Amino acid sequence: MIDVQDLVVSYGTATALDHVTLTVAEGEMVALLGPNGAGKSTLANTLAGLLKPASGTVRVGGRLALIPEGRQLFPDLSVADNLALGGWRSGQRDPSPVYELLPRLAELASRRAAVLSGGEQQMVAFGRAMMARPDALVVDELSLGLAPGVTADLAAHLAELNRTQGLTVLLIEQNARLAFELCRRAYVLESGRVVTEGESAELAGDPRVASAYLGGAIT
Amino acid sequence: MTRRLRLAAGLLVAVVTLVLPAVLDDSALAVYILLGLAAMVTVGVSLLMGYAGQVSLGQGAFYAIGAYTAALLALNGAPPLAGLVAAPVAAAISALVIGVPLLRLRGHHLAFATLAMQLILLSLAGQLEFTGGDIGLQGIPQFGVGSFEATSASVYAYLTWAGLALVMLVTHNVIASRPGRALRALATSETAAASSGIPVGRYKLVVFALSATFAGLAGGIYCFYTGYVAPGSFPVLISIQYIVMAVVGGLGTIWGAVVGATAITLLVQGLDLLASLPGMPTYAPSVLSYAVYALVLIVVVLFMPHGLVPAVSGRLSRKRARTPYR
Amino acid sequence: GGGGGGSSGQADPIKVGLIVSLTGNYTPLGSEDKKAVELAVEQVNAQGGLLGRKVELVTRDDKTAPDQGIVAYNQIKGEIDALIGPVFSNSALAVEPLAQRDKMPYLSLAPAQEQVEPIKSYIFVTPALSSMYAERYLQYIQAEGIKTIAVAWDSKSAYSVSGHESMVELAPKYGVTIAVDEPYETTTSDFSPMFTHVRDSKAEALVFWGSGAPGVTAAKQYVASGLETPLFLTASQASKLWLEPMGAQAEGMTVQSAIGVVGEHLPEGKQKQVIDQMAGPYQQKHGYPPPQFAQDGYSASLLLFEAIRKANSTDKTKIQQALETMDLITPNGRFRYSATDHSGLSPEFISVNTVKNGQFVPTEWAKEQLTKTVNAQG
Amino acid sequence: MLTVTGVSRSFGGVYAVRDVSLSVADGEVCGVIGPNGAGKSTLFNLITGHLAADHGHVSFLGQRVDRLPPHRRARLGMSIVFQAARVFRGMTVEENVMVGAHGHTRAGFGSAALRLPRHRADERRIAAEAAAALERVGLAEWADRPADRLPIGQQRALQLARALCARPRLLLLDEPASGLRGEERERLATLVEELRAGGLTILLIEHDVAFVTRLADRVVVLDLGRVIADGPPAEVRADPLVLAAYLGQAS
Amino acid sequence: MSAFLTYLLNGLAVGSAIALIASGLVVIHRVTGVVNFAQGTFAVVAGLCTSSLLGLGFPHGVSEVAAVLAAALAGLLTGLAAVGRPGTSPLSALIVTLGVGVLAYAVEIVLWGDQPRSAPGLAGSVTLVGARIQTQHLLVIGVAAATFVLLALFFGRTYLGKALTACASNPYAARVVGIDTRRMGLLAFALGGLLGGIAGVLVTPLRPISFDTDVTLIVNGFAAAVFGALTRPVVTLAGALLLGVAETMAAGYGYGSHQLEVALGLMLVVMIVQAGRRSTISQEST
Ligand SMILES: Nc1ncnc2c1ncn2[C@@H]1O[C@H](COP(=O)(O)OP(=O)(O)OP(=O)(O)O)[C@@H](O)[C@H]1O
Ligand SMILES: Nc1ncnc2c1ncn2[C@@H]1O[C@H](COP(=O)(O)OP(=O)(O)OP(=O)(O)O)[C@@H](O)[C@H]1O
Ligand SMILES: CC(C)C[C@H](N)C(=O)O
Ligand SMILES: [Mg+2]
Ligand SMILES: [Mg+2]
Repeated sequence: MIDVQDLVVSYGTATALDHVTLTVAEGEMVALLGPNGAGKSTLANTLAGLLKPASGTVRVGGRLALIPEGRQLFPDLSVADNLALGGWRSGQRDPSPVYELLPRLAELASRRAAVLSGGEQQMVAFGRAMMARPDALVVDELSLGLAPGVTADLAAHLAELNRTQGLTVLLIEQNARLAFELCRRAYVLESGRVVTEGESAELAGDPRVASAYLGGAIT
Repeated sequence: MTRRLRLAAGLLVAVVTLVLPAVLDDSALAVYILLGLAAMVTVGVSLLMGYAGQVSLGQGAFYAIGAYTAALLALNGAPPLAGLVAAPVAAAISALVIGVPLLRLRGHHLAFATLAMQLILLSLAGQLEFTGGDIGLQGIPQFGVGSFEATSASVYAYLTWAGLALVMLVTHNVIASRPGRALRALATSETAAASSGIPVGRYKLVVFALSATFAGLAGGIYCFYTGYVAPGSFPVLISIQYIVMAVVGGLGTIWGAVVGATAITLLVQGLDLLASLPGMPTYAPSVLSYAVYALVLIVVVLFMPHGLVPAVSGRLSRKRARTPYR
Repeated sequence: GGGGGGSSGQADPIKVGLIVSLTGNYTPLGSEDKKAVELAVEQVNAQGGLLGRKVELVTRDDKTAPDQGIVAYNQIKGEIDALIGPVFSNSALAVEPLAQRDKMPYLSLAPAQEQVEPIKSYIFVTPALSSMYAERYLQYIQAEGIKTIAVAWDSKSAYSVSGHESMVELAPKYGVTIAVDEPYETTTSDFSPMFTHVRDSKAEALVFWGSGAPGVTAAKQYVASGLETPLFLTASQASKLWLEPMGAQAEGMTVQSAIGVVGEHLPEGKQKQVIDQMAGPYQQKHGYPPPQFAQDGYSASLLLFEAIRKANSTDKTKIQQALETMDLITPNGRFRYSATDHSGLSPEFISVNTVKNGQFVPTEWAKEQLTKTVNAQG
Repeated sequence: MLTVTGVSRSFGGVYAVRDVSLSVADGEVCGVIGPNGAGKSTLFNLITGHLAADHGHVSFLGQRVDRLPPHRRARLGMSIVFQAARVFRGMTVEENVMVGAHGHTRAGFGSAALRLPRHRADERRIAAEAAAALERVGLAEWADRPADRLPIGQQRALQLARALCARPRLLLLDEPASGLRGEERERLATLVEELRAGGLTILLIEHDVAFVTRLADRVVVLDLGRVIADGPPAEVRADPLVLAAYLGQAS
Repeated sequence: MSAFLTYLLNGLAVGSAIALIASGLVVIHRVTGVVNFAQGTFAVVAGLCTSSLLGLGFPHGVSEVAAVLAAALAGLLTGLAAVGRPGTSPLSALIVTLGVGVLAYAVEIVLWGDQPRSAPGLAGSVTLVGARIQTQHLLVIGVAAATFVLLALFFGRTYLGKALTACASNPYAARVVGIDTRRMGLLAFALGGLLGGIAGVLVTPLRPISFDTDVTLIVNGFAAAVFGALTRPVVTLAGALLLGVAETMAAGYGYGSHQLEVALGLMLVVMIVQAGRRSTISQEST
């Protein structure tokens, strides 16, 4: 479904992705880990067609939606309109399925996105991506700013969609425990290169990965 | 650029600046002086817009206030030097007074408000008795100090470029220091700036006044050089022209203002010469000068979006995103 | 500068500076001036030039901006022998002190009163001053038996401000009361309040001072408003610039003009001859009769040439002296400059016309007056 | 140090913060948790003066501050790290941090324009202080980079450095750990511990409950704009009200 | 009383004409974030076209529609220059539109000369409740009202309108959801051209148009559009009407030479009062 071969992306003279190869099979959920500045967001943007590769190939089968880093809502539009525009490609205009999943958004439907709290904005970003009825979803930081309960709900929902509809997911996530729980396979990106890849269980056991990504005070 | 190279370039510019008034003829000197005056105002615009993120579409008003102040004083018998000193002071005070209500506005609102301010001011100047109405003030005495009287254009050229050097030095010192950082910070986020203890309102007012001071000084010199001040000398279009100069030269660099002012002034004067060649069909001058001016402007802005100076000095990468006017 | 007379070589041309608006608001005025001055230069050169030398124009654009006028002046002042100056009053006023300082004979194309009050020895004006237009209208108004008028004026145009002032000042002398005194702005796009005021007053005529766009806008809205009070316009409207956009709506309106504009209605004589000397070639070259502004440019050229001839030199002081004793008939009328009069014209050379079939036709009163004027000069 | 008494703030009829009272003692680290939209960030804005309260008042260092504008409160010693990154574009990382020192330095336009000796001394001191702050948050080697190009995580660290450069008495952190992975979180936690040890008073909003539990002496729980619990972390975590409103099944 | 009504009605008409210019500014800014200083040019192009076409003997209706389409084309071309190149910042684009406006001067002078032109519109005037108003003024009021109702509905209610709004609100996010921001920008410019064209066609019979009339048009239009934050059609309309009525009232009640000061001053005061009501943080929030 997502097939990245030998991808190089740079900003001016600075290379952000350096010969990255990565695949996500149809119906698979894969995690992407890496420290700040590793190039995760760069990869996400390239997959969504927002950045041009300097070399290498990116192939995506089917419709891909992106939950971008930092929410990136339309601040001047209402929550309902933000969601509706998520359906620009799919033609879905009615946000009620999203309201079912995230009832809080139904309460906020007519509020301007700019005044939402951080977590509320993240919910809208999630809902907006869902409106695209994607075959594949790239999530750049799912849990960012979300209360633990909400994160759990969304994770469960992702798993459910994956199970029932075969949604392909590439999950960029700082909460490695959550990522490993959700995804069977994971890649670790550092300084624009893939340094490790493998089964989640395996990686969680890798002392280097554990100290870098599982350490600290994570719930 | 290395330090030594930059020093050498600076020296070269200084020498050329000093030599030019001695070798240029009257015709070229006139351009040289107006160019320096435009640059002086544009440095202020660049400080205000490129660093502090506040837009003024009415900078010409302060130019006018400076000019009128000096003219009125000189015509009423004050020594020209007093007029020249009073010009920037009067402009600064006006900016402080006008700025208190106006600077509560941001972005386009501020842009419009400054534009409206200039229109209103000019309109008043055109109707009041003591400003000479629409006819303006004529026969302003020459600039002079003591018994010395500035009769030749080269004196005005030195005065102008000394003023410009002063303005550039002050701007340079300000932006690279505590108040300058505060200005650049509030351009991005007034909230975050205030959280760092910056009195945002006061700083905006001060930088507004500072840029007005530069314009006022230029206005003072202008009034003595031309000997004539009227509302028609300060149309709103010149305020827009200053912005064009600042953007073409490169916002957020001091030299950008000077280079922009130079480029635009020379372009305009060059086209003017073409226009008055004998035997030109009636519409040719305007058509030619409008077309060439517009095309050069469009091409420069599209292909050097950060302005001439960054494009040439190749430091483009560092100056991105310094365009808070959105 | 070409100071000395013949000694510096016969081939040296006489250089005449011309600063007019070739871009900016007053382009239409400036370009007419330029055409006319070029025509005059062509004609004088065809007759062998002046003092045996060719005349050469040095033209600059003031961009309808005073500071650009000064730039232009500073650029050419070193090479010219005399200057025909800007049509835009503000530019003219900006350049004149410099010209005076440099003792540069200067013929102005702008009508502003301030140019000759006080008199500056080197500055001479060619168009009729706005005060003359004001006085002429008052004469006409008195002759028509009108007692009460309304006056509208553009508070942002020097020409119209001083015209209005003179009118207010002179009205009592002609037994006229001003019932409505209505300022407006150059950018005004709706004149209905003015027409309402006029309708509600006793005014028997509305005199409208202004140049450029407002002249057309107001006149058109006047037609639409259905106001019965006759509309009187000043010489700023005496050209195709106003006639064309007005079209049929202009019919019957009253418009002032310089005598040259109505040359064909004059009796034969010196005046008509001078007018035709320019009007014919001009029409031939440009396809339309010379408008008001062209008359000014041509008249200024004739005055300057005559002064150089009389001075028999291009010495600036001598030219100035020649100008101060000038008595010459031009398309604008007969100029009699003196040490105390640098305008030289009088209201008698102004015609009051009505628009008929898209033409300015002198009123009966004007025809009579002009005939008197022309005959008086022989 | 800080006392908030009965503050409320509504937006178009909807209460974001409703009659909240809380006080923070000298040297205390106080955690603030609660569901999304509970009013935590709004509370911070009321404390720092970026929003005006409809009712109630705020005292800081024994002085009423509710009428003071944000920059005056900052000068009294409040420093905030916002939830959304607010770095100053077009300035380097170092310059961003130097801005933080604004409140406790004096050199104004005049002395800057004239480059008075006092001003130069000030500049040197500010630069040194900024360097130290950058070192502390681990951004030293990024000092000369344009700040707006930093990845999200570093932008957060940068804001923290800027806040520290202000020599705060009270530090308000709005989700400082979000966007940080394990190792980086650990470093942040250590830094906060150090700061606490240095006597700094801290108010900390965080959704990472373990992070809060580890660092906070006391936790305040907000829900729908009200305080629903206030006490030591362990106690609060066991509070059924909190469990229902916030922690749910996920903790 | 009837004088007051006359001033009011005429003021509304003047305001409506301003509103039409402002509408194009709003549309373009709302979609691209660019302040289009060539907006007055579109009106000028349409006005000059109408006058030529009518002069060539084309009937009313055909001439006006063709002129409006020409203005829309001018809008599209301006858009290509201003937002056609990816990565042009709104400020650069603004300067480009200034450049386009000046370039248009050259083209207009070649095609139409530099002298003002006019075109006949609806002749005569009507009397409404004792107030006299030109028929053409009524037409302007009617068209402006219809335009603004349609615009408000378009941006407020339709999906396309929202997608267009999204482009300026957050261009990156617009691309994330798959909106082609460049195409939308061009669409907005064409629409802006169309609206400018309508303004030009309606105004030409009322006041002569020459190549540089755009300056006057844009100053008033900009004032009104800024009043509506360059994004809100209804507030813009209110601003324009306020401006128009203030000007006419000033002239009506004896301040004819201070129209500009009165009208602009009033706008300023209202804006400043409004600004005092908003807090910084809610204007800045991300
Ligand atoms: N617009 C840009 N211009 C220049 N460099 C950039 C730009 N955006 C990102 N970079 C650089 O590219 C590199 C990769 O950045 P990216 O945002 O992809 O990292 P990331 O892995 O998503 O980090 P984080 O975990 O903080 O989100 C970083 O070094 C960053 O500084
Ligand atoms: N300017 C505003 N206008 C309208 N509603 C607002 C405004 N600011 C905040 N709100 C609302 O107030 C509530 C509280 O917001 P706040 O940002 O304080 O939440 P929070 O507790 O910080 O949430 P999170 O954990 O998601 O960041 C939210 O429902 C938000 O939508
Ligand atoms: C009659 C015109 C030549 C007057 C001109 N509009 C001026 O004010 O200078
Ligand atoms: Mg990232
Ligand atoms: Mg929050």
